[in-house]
Amino acid sequence: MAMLHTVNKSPFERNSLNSCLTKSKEGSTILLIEDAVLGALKGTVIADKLTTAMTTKNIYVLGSDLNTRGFTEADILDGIKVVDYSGFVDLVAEHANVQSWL
Amino acid sequence: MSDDIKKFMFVNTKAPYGTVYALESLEVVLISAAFDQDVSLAFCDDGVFQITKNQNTEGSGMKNFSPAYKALGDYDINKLYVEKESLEERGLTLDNLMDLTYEDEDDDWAEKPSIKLVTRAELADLMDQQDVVISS
Amino acid sequence: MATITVDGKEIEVDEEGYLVNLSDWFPAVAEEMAKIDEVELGEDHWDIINFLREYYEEYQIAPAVRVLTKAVAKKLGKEKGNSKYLYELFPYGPGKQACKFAGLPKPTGCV
Amino acid sequence: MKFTLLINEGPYQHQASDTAYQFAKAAIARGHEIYRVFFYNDGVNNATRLAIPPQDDRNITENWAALAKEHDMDMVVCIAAAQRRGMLDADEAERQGKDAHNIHPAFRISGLGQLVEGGIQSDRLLTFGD
Repeated sequence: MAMLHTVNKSPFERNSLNSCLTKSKEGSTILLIEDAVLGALKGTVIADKLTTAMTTKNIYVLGSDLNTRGFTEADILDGIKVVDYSGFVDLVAEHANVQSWL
Repeated sequence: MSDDIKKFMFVNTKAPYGTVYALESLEVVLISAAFDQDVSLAFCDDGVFQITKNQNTEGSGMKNFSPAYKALGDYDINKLYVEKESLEERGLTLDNLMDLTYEDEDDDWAEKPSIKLVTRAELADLMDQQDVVISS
Repeated sequence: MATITVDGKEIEVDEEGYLVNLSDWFPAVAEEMAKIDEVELGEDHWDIINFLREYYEEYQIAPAVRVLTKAVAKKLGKEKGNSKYLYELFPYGPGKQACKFAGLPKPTGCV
Repeated sequence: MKFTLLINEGPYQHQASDTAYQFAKAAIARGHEIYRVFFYNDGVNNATRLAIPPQDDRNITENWAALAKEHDMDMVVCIAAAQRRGMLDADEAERQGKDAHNIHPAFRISGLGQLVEGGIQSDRLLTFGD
């Protein structure tokens, strides 16, 4: 079982998504929560980086945090999957361990 | 599962003093030593600044907690992984870090370095092998 | 705030008898605290108190009891490096009572 | 599966406590057990019984307390972090000679060892912080 990483910072303000992308292994899963969901939007300066990351890693975003900030599934990059809190719980249960990039 | 020894890794990513995370994380680490688990520490990103030499807090009035890292060896915590790329990005080398050592019980108490320089890829592998990762 | 009187000086202590200001410590403070706790300080007590003060000076933390016993065993001999011996010297525990006499911060009771 | 949750931020200032709360509710609904919720760093402030949030906003402390009561959840506040920040229960207030205490009865004060023990006893330990 691979590892689950969570990130909760906007990548436009803090570096933790970058840290997570460079320090996670291929085949691992990254879940964007809280302000980090803003990094999933289309047309941003980090969109290419995420698209590249998606070729080797699974990227998810917490839907309720996206909605809370005024966005929906239609606004995010293709290939990023949306989960609700139940899906968050399942991701934690399915992966061998979890690391929160704070 | 509860009888097995688990692998705990404390991942330090933040600089000390600006926020309390480094100090309070070290407090957890010292307590974790009492539970006879397989404990290691990682220092990456700004976390490498936690163990720099010559910290002097006289002017800021804060408590200088850097000497406590030198006690980790006494607590049998002697796996301190420092990420090479994080050091380089910040213009640092191992010479900027404190000399952190432990005495090897199985080798006639020889003093050995606790710090191990690892690449980003090696650190990713180490994290992947843990049961519990507590980062701050 | 409670105080104890040592050599004619009033020294502030908290509810449990620990120093409020660690810089107030001098050897007679330990003697007075021990008198209050009905412990008579001998050379063996002072070995431990001095060890604790040196440890704190170097590392800025009070050692865990396990670390203390190991270090005492190494420095003062195996017969002294066990918790039974330390509890005989300091009936309320080396972590709490010896640290109090030595003028170290009060343990927060973390484990 | 058993989860231990570590919460490192206070209420309202940061979303961490809200996220952890929603996670805990969803995990329980999914049939998992929350073995322990451990409050550390400024997270200890989630345990205050004296906060008065506006009526049209959520009451984070009461939400946690209600969830804990309903599911018999163990909520632990780190004693060292709590003492630093002026969070005391009645016993601690008496022991320390303070004239007030502020910890909600749904929470208990204990040592950092409870976090490590939570990590040992649970299948997953999850950190919510900044």
